[in-house]
Amino acid sequence: MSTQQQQKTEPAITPEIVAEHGLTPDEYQRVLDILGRTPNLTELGIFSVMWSEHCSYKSSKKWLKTLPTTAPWVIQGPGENAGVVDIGDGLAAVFKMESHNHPSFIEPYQGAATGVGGILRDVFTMGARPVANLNALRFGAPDHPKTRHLVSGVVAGIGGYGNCVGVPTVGGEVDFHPDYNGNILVNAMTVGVAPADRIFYSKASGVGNPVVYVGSRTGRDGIHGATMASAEFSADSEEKRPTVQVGDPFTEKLLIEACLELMATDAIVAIQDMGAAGLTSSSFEMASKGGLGVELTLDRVPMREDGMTPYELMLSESQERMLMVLQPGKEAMAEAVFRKWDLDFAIIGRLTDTGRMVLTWHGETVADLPIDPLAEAAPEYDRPWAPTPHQPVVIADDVPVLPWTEALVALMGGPDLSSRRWIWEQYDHMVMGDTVQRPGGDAAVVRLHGTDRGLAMTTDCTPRYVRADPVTGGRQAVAEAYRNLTAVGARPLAVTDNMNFGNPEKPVIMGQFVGACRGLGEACAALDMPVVSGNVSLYNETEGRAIPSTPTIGAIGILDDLDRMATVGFKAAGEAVIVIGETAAMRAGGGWVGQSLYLRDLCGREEGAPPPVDLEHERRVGETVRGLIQAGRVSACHDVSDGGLLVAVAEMALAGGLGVTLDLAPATAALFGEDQGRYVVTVPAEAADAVLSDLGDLARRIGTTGGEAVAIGGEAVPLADLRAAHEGFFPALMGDEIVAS
Amino acid sequence: MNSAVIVFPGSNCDRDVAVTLADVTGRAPVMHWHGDPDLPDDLDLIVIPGGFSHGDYLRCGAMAAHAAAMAGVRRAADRGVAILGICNGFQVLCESHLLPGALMRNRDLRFICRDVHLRVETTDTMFTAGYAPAQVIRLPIAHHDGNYVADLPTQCALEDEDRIVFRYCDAGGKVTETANPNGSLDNIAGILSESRTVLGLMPHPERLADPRLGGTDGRALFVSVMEALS
Amino acid sequence: MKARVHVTLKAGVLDPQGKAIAHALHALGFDGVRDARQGKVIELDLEDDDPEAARARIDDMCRQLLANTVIETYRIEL
Amino acid sequence: MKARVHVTLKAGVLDPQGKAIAHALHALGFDGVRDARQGKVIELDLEDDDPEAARARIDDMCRQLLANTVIETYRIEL
Ligand SMILES: Nc1ncnc2c1ncn2[C@@H]1O[C@H](COP(=O)(O)OP(=O)(O)O)[C@@H](O)[C@H]1O
Ligand SMILES: [Mg+2]
Repeated sequence: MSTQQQQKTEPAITPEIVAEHGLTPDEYQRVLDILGRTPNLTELGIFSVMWSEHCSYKSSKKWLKTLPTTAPWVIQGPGENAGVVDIGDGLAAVFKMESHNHPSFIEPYQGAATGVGGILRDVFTMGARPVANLNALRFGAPDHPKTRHLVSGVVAGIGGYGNCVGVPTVGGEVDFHPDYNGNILVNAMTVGVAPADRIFYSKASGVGNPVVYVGSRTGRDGIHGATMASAEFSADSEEKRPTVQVGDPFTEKLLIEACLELMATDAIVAIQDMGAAGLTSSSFEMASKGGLGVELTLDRVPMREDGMTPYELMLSESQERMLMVLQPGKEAMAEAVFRKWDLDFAIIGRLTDTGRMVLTWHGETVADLPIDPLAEAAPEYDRPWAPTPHQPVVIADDVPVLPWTEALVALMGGPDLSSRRWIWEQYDHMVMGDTVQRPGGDAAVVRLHGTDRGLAMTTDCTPRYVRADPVTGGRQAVAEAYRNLTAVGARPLAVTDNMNFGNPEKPVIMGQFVGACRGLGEACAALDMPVVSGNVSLYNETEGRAIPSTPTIGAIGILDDLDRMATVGFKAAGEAVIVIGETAAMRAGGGWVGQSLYLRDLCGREEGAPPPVDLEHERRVGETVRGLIQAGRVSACHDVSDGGLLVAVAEMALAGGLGVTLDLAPATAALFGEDQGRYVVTVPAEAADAVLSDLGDLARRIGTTGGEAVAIGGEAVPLADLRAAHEGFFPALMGDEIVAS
Repeated sequence: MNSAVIVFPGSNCDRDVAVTLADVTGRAPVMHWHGDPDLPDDLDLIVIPGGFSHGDYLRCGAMAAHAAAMAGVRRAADRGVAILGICNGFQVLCESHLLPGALMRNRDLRFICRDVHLRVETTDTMFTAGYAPAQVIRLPIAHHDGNYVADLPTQCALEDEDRIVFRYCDAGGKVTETANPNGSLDNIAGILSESRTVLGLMPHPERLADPRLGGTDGRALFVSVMEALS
Repeated sequence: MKARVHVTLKAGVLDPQGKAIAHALHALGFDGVRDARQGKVIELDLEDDDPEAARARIDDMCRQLLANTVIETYRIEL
Repeated sequence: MKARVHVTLKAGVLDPQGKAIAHALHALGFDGVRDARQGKVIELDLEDDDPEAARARIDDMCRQLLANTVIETYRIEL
């Protein structure tokens, strides 16, 4: 198609077209002010993606700015493709989490797969070799007609991509709740490792330097994906289906190897993956960060389909593509590397000093936009928000008492606490030969290749706490991540956050967001885990009903000596079982039942204030536990979270294949209350007294390992029964669901 | 002992097995690019590693079987050089007809990554001489297409010629249907060529060859080869 | 009664397998392969014997299970 | 020129995908599916225009790459 034809067929810009592009009349007026003329369709498309919620963070920016982001070990905080922290010995960990919620609901296999592909690119763009993937998943009720299909497709998609690329998927979390029925969450996290002094950034520099496109060809994939991720879901969203992208993990693997090979040279000035909003946001951001202009010759972009237009090229979300600025004269060498890996390579433009983005198509200018004004004028909203009303504290005595044996089996075999083996066995969690702690424990541990040190990693959030009290829930998500890292003996370093919320234009939802940010921020500050990267996904609603607010936290920590790593399972019979971290207030209160799984799943009451999180206490207990692990004084360690103390102990028993006799009164609130800031450890019998006397009031012995059951008083649940319930849930749910591929 | 690991686009256990080889033999293997037909001629062992060569598109191992380097592997095999195909490597060897049969999609259609028990069915090979006869070992599998099939004459030949090296079994060494993770014919997890110098297996011995990773049952395989060849 | 369902990717949807096949054919020296796409065929052996009823049922099967209508189209052959 | 290659499992080779499909159809309430088998179709877009020469070339492609003749058969459609 000739340029003229193409421009002739371009529609005139009407208010409808503006609205279809997700721009408000106000925002469109700003476009007119900046340009001093009417934009053409390509230009309008560029504005629409750059100013979408997804790319501009217009509703969330104000609050994200309040999060703590610095520490002496932070090399790069938010603002780049991923966060970077110094992990010693000249190495840096590079990590981030990102959502792919809407695409995964529409096409679970490809949606989840391309989510993994996208987050991997964010990490290797910065020069890091990806060493681990994690995923935090939220599905609707297990018995909802769509759930099985979604679980099957999402899990197969995550595995299909990660397994092929050869990066182990080592951890994550899964929740079910009916309020995710129409809007599931798929949050994917990648952790990579790079030499600390060879991190690559997206800031362009050097007027005249070539702008180079590498990777897969551009097709009409996911055009409008970024705007789709910013608009509320409606029942007719089925029609948006053809916009889902198909991932090609094989090409991604080649892209990783080729990029890392080129990164070992001095050819690259700046590099940026093409994620949401593809070529538009990658070129725009590189130029904008460098305070430069950019000129792109769009007809040089490698294309997969005939008849593509500049509009489509700029908005396509085809996967497995990267944009780079090279040192002059390095083009041939770079091209040879990409050709060796069978990847497309094209010089599509150059940097200029005009401060403008100029796009040409067969010799004609098809867009000409000022970069700084567009970036600076990006809308930023201070949306009205309403604080979340406080929930009453649920009185323990008001909660129905079920026999503890039945309650334990029901919880351990229920949707939220049952074993996730069915999921993680579909993920290659061992490839790369460094997985020291596989899925199933508190945090996964991946050895730093060729050393005796390890990175620990986890994802955590308890959405029912957040919904009931976003400040407490925000704190708790960080505190639980801190605890999971601590429980393996790691020193927590930093977090990435993935904020999944409903429609921010509703004050109640915005209030949840504001509260969660406050809680996260307080916890990150108190626990010395700055936020180094993150992602915001808003408008997670179906027919006006919002998901439970879900600020997922991904966190990493460092283990300086893998010989001093703790695991969950009981190790030997006759050892002392000790709970660490109970406060006098907890003892006096008898156990916090509000928002507990016991109350929700067994009594059908999702209510009350969530357990408070005392950050100072959290830190003190965490340091104590880490000290014990690092001193080699405990033989197993597990934090107490969902389900409470008895569930934690039962998980340790199952993991070790060894029973336990507890010296506790079988009081419901004490056994199943979800008071925070607690760990359970085991200590060899002869060393128990010393540990107890060292810890004083912070620790209490609650039992002894041994036997083949979890026993309290005269009653016992055989481990075999517990295991059958625990391992049985997922296979029973998913049994004959056909596998997506 | 001199070894080489063939690297295809999409191989992803190449480094893992190289680490094990370097550790066991004290000498790093040559990492040999798939497009190069000329393998070093002093090799004692060639490993075709796990992964997703060419994305496992079309059929696992089908495209890799035609790589230039595979011509070199074939020549080396004819000379009696030991060849070890692990997981995707096993699939490549079947597609190259260096081993008989084929590997199809797992019975339950899902990718499976877990430790399995294997019974050592023969120790009459340089790969398993270091194990005890009928020893039960634990190794990880991680595959989508490990369901071994072969026609009846092939199956009989494998059996009669003592060329079945590993079978999936339970912890006690019993070869049962429930211990079969992928539907493989006769619980077959690994087989030999007629010459007994080419071994293909689905489980990953290199993944449990380091105590830090939770076990060392795979290490004996590499030690056996090294002892047989040096 | 035998029936065949042909499932193919919609036009414009990336087909990594097809791409790889074309590439591999080229590498094997088969020139002149402009493009390759891979689809699947599902052969069903049905108890039905009324073609019209069967077609309607198979159409249901396709939409519910055999084809992923987000990215694939299907064609029924009786 | 367009060509289609149909690759199917040989009779007697157990087809896990087909079996799963039959099972899943049954679970969805579609009775009377006696059997299901899954095969592949590879659509080629070729520069050739002589059907006879093309057929011979495609036959080569099948034997070398597109089908695994240990377990599969193929049929070429021009
Ligand atoms: N989607 C998933 N992918 C991989 N591993 C998972 C997934 N969900 C849960 N797991 C693993 O299962 C174990 C239990 O998860 P969870 O109950 O969320 O742990 P915790 O309560 O300690 O945070 C962890 O090791 C976790 O990494
Ligand atoms: Mg935990």
